Amino acid sequence: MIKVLLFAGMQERAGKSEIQLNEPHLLVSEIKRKLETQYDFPQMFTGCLSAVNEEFADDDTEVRSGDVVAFIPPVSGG
Amino acid sequence: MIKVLLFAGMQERAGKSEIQLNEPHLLVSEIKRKLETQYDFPQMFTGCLSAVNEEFADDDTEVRSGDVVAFIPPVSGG
Amino acid sequence: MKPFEITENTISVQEVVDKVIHPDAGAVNTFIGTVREMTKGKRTTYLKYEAYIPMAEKQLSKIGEEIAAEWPDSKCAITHRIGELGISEIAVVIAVSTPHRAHSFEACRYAIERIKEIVPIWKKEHWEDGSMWVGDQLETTSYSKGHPESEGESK
Amino acid sequence: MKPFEITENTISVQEVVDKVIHPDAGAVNTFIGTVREMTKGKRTTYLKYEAYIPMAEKQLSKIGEEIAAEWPDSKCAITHRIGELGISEIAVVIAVSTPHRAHSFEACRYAIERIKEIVPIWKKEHWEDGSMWVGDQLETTSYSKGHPESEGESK
Repeated sequence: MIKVLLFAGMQERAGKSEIQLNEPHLLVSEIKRKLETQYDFPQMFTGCLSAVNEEFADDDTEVRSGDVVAFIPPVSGG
Repeated sequence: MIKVLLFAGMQERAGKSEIQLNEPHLLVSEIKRKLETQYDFPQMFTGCLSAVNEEFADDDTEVRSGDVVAFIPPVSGG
Repeated sequence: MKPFEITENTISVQEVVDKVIHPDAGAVNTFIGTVREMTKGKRTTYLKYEAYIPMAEKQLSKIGEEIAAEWPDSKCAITHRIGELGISEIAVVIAVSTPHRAHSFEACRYAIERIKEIVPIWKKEHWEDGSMWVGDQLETTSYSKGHPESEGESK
Repeated sequence: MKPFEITENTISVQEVVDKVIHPDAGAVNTFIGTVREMTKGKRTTYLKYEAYIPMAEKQLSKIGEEIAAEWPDSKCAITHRIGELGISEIAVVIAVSTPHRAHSFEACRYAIERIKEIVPIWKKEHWEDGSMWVGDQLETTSYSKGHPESEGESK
């Protein structure tokens, strides 16, 4: 199982902060496509970064069961 | 009477923080010469600034009875 | 004493400063971000900050490492608050100590710029008539080229 | 509440910061000068600061006026301590608030440089084997051309 975390505006649009995917492994890009279909939101990840296990990752980063994927909308701290 | 204030190293060398001059008026430069003679310290005011009534002044600023003259060695605050 | 921290509580400036003061430091520069009432002509009623807490603390530590590498003998501490903050409340305190003052200014400035680039914290502005996640619109900053790790100013 | 102050007491960073926080400020930059143990290879045991107090407070206010004129909507507070200070104790706290962060850094930097130029405060370093008024020797800075009012960096 892969855990996906959503934040800020994305979290509000999805209506949840956490999604579980019952897959042994996926690429980050595959997770994005899955969620865009599921939430019928074609540009859901525009401007978004990805992190796997709290480290920034790319679209082609492989994610395995047990990993935590987070989508990071443009940050605005400070 | 003119009040003269000394600080830091100058104060230590003169052995006092305040000197009274019984004069109706003097130039800053005249006060310097007077004190250099009195304290037998020819370069007493090297690198020093002068202030009259808490405002920076020049050698040719006139000082009158009632005024307060301060000699300001190189500052080192902060 | 955590030098890099996300908190839901009021931040004590003194507490963050105390984390970096030490015998070889002669200078401490502190940046404090507060909630401003007027932004682009709109009156903010309050802000809400949210963070991906464990990663945010990791990224703050990373900024600390970058600063330690760039400015010799410097020491850095950062606390960022999350939750709802009213006008004039403190959102972030950065403190950097260095032996000499010029470096403390440079390093502290670097820290706040990096926070705005690589730390997963989000701010939602609330006005009387609405609210918006800052950055969550096409007209504001969005990342186009992958991770921002390499985008930091090289000083 | 005096924004520009010479004191014999321990300085509270928070207290100085609180003097400049206000609804239109989004950024506060603070500079804190602390007593460093090692200077040019010599171990300081303590420092003694002395000031021409009324003039020093006037000059600090003057720096505040210069900052207000140069950086719009800024607010500045400075407290400088005098007397004997041990290692790591705080000698000076400067706080400048501005609407946007870049200005707070610039203005605070300006303030510390100006303090070192125009404010009648003197520091005596004490070591185990002696002491010296800083600046009171030919090899260190001395003014040669009259008042320093005009020597400030024009930014």
